[in-house]
Amino acid sequence: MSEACTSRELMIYTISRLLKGVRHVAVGQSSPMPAAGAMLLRALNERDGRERVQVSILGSVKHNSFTGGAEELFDCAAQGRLDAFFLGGGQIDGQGNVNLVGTGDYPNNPVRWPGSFGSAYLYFLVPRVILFREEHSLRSLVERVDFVSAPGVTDETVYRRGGPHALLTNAALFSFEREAGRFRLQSTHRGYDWRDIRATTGFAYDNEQCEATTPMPDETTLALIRGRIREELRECYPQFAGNMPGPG
Amino acid sequence: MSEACTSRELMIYTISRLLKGVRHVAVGQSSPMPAAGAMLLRALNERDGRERVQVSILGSVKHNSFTGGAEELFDCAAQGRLDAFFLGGGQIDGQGNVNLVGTGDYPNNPVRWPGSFGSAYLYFLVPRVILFREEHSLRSLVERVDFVSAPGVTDETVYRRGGPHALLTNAALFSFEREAGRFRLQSTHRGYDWRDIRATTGFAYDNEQCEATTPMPDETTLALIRGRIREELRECYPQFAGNMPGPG
Amino acid sequence: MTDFVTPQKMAEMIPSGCKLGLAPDDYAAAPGLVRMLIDRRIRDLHVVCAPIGGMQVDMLIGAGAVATLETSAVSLGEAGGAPCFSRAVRDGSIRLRDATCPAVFAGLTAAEKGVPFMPIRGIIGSDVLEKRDDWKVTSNPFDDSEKIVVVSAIQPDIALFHAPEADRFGNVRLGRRREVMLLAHASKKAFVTVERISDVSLLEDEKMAAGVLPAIYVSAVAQLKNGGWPTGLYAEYPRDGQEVEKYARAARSPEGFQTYIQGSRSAA
Amino acid sequence: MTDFVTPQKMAEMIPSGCKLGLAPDDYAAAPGLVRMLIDRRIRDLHVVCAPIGGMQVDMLIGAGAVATLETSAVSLGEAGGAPCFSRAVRDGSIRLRDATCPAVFAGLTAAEKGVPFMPIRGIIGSDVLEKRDDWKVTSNPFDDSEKIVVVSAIQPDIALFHAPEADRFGNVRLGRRREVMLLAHASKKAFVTVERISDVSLLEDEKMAAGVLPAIYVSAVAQLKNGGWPTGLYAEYPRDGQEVEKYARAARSPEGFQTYIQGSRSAA
Repeated sequence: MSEACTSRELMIYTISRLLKGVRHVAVGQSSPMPAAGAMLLRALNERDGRERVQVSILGSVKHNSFTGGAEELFDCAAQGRLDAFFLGGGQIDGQGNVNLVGTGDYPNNPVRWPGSFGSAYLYFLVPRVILFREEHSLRSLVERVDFVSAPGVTDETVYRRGGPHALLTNAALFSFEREAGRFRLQSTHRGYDWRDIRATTGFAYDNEQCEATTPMPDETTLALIRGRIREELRECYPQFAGNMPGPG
Repeated sequence: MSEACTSRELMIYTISRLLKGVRHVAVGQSSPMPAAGAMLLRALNERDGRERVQVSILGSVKHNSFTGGAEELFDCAAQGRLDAFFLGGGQIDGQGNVNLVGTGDYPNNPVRWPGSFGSAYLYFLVPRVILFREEHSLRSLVERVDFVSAPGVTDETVYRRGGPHALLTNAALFSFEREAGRFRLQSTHRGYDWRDIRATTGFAYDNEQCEATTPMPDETTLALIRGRIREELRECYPQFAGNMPGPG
Repeated sequence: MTDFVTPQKMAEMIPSGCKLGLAPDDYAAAPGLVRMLIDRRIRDLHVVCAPIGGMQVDMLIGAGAVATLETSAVSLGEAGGAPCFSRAVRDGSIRLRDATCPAVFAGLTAAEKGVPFMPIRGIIGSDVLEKRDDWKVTSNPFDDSEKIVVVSAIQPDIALFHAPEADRFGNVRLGRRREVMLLAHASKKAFVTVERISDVSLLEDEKMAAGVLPAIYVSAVAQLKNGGWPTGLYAEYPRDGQEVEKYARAARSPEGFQTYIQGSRSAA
Repeated sequence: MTDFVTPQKMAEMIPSGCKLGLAPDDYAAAPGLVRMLIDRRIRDLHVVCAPIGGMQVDMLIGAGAVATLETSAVSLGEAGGAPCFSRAVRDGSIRLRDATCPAVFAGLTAAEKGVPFMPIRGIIGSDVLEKRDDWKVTSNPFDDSEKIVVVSAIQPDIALFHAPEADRFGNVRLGRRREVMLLAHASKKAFVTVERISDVSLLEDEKMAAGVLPAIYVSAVAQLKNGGWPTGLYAEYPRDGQEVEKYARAARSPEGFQTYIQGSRSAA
């Protein structure tokens, strides 16, 4: 019997489930778990003879289908050739707004994060944007972000075909309802119930008293994560891969 | 004693003179004489230890400093990295307007030429545009072109740093006076005098009674044209090169 | 994602009425494939030349396959003017959208970047601008005193071209012919005929990868050896000038054109 | 056209007050060269990150060399946030022009194409837009009902980056890192440090040429072996994660930063 599924492994598996059906998924800088989730979907589809998934990892030499430089990702999204992408966020609010810049007042934010990266663009053009934030707390999931790097919803004078699809943390999974502009609790991870989520989420959302539990990977999927996926991650995320459970 | 300088060789030599001082000259499709003139300047500068001339021949593999596709020529011009270019024209008029589309009324022109190529753009952005038209006649050099592919002059609401520099035919050389928006006769080629030019030019120009004769290439320059330049031309213009005088 | 098909099948996959983007002569649709399109009596094409056309375009026009032609020029190069094109212009049998090369690139770049328009310098004062209802003069939003042209995005349904090499994953090597890459990025689909198909991924060699069109843009690949004949294939083999001359002479009359097309079919 | 110089000379050729364009981390200015800029007390730089910055940018900020920073992000990757950057933001000692990656590319593309602005989708509703006076919301000239952002051209005075290889003619191989090509096209000059200098022209091999920046854009080349240390060089060698971690820890305090810069000088 192998070591039990870790919280990170559950998130990696959940990401692979959220990506089901995509043909092309891209993963930005500094995103080892989203990268692992995309790689896992690719591996599972290969194993099960389902459709081929194109995975484009920014910063990778091996897992990179682009040849036109970093701008190709954005062009590709604009052309409708990219189905899914990930955004993090120091703060995420109940309207799906994302803050990657910092807390407090701009420009002299007392806490400053790296910056908005491509969020203000990709959020409009990629159909399935998965919000990913490990920390589930009143600090990270707020009523209203201090700075909008990328807005969750937009009026009809602006071209938009993309936006938030789901929000995944280390405690729960939400879906995003675009019409309503609100999140809906889908499931809580093992070890958490709906009260924990309510107590640690700073914004209002639907289906508060959700009783569903996030599905866990089976043994063979877990073995895939600990074997092939861990190896594939090493190129771009040697430290992260080194800290994962796995052989050797 | 070698064969006397042909009319084409005189034009090639004259082009090299008109290009003096340029660092980068590009030559469009179907332009063997401009290509030869640019190559000649490059060869003469090499011989005499003068500044290196970058020659970019569109359609060439060997004489091509671009790596970004056909659009790089236009970008390069817009960036100010291109000093000289050539335009032909089924019709050229006294204001420097160029017609590469056809005679009579558009769109069903009774005589249709290939089209405007990049003229409507490069004429604005390349400082030294040399108009080149072998045929010197009332048909080609007209008072007013039937269709303006590219205008010779522009008002100050439009960005323009380029424009006509000279007009070279098989009979004469004109300069263009940008302030006045008019041509000025500079010299007539051997075998023509100013009366011939006046009688075969459809537009008004300055210095009508010009007595200067277009300088001829010396023997060593002629040998360079018939040797190295003819060889360099073969790649893109095998027929033209084959019809030039030269060894073998 | 990329289908590997026969040239015949590829010709069948191009429907009448579509917007067809063609690369310049020495990377353009394989003339043999163009002949297949003519054989199946394709009609009502909106041909976009990126940015100029040659013998392939002239053949399509001669065969009555073209409704609209968007181009900066059509020419047979050293063999002179394009005879079917000139005739169609006189007859008014095609709808013309004359352009200038960088404006075609700007329109394709707009499609590549997913924006509805691109600004472009120059052009103002040209009659080309007067004839285009999809180009406009506007002012620079950061300097009202400057007039500037904007052109609409150009998104072909299908980009069709001939290239040296694909791999079995659908990646296609274009080398430094970046305008062909631009055309493929801008188009909904790319159909590519190639000289050869490599078993090894063309992306494996990092030095070469920059010149490779990734498979995500390539809908179909067909192998067609010497497919560039007679117009040539850049950096691979030159044009067959005599054959293009022969075409130019024949196509001076509609009858001559028909005879050429029928007579040369077997050679294709 | 291209000058071949020592890294020291190249550092001297970059004046205080210039607009300096930097490629991302794994192709960015060689950290050793950045240290030479710091040693000669360069000041008042307007740094443009194309489109994000890493340790190099953090070092320049820490040394007080940066007046204005235009970027989509500054990060040390796996080593976390950029400490000198965060401190300078809090102190208000740099003027910030926050951006989003594709808007930086759009601004560089405008400069590459010689137009004053470029349209770009998205961004509306982002506070990034609110803070930029060189971006505007306008309407699509072909459809008044659509609002769209336009960004100004970005033309750095000097693009500075580290690449695997140049040839003795001044051509530089960038491979598929096309955003570095864009940065060089958009900038007035490009200064490049390289691992090695080839005697054979990099344009000779047609398969490789697509990934080569032609010498016409390259003002100066300096050889600097292992110049990418410790941030790495794409497709050549990885980052030295321990060293970047060491920097990240040291730079948490201004004193620690000074000690790191002085202590590591000999290693460069």
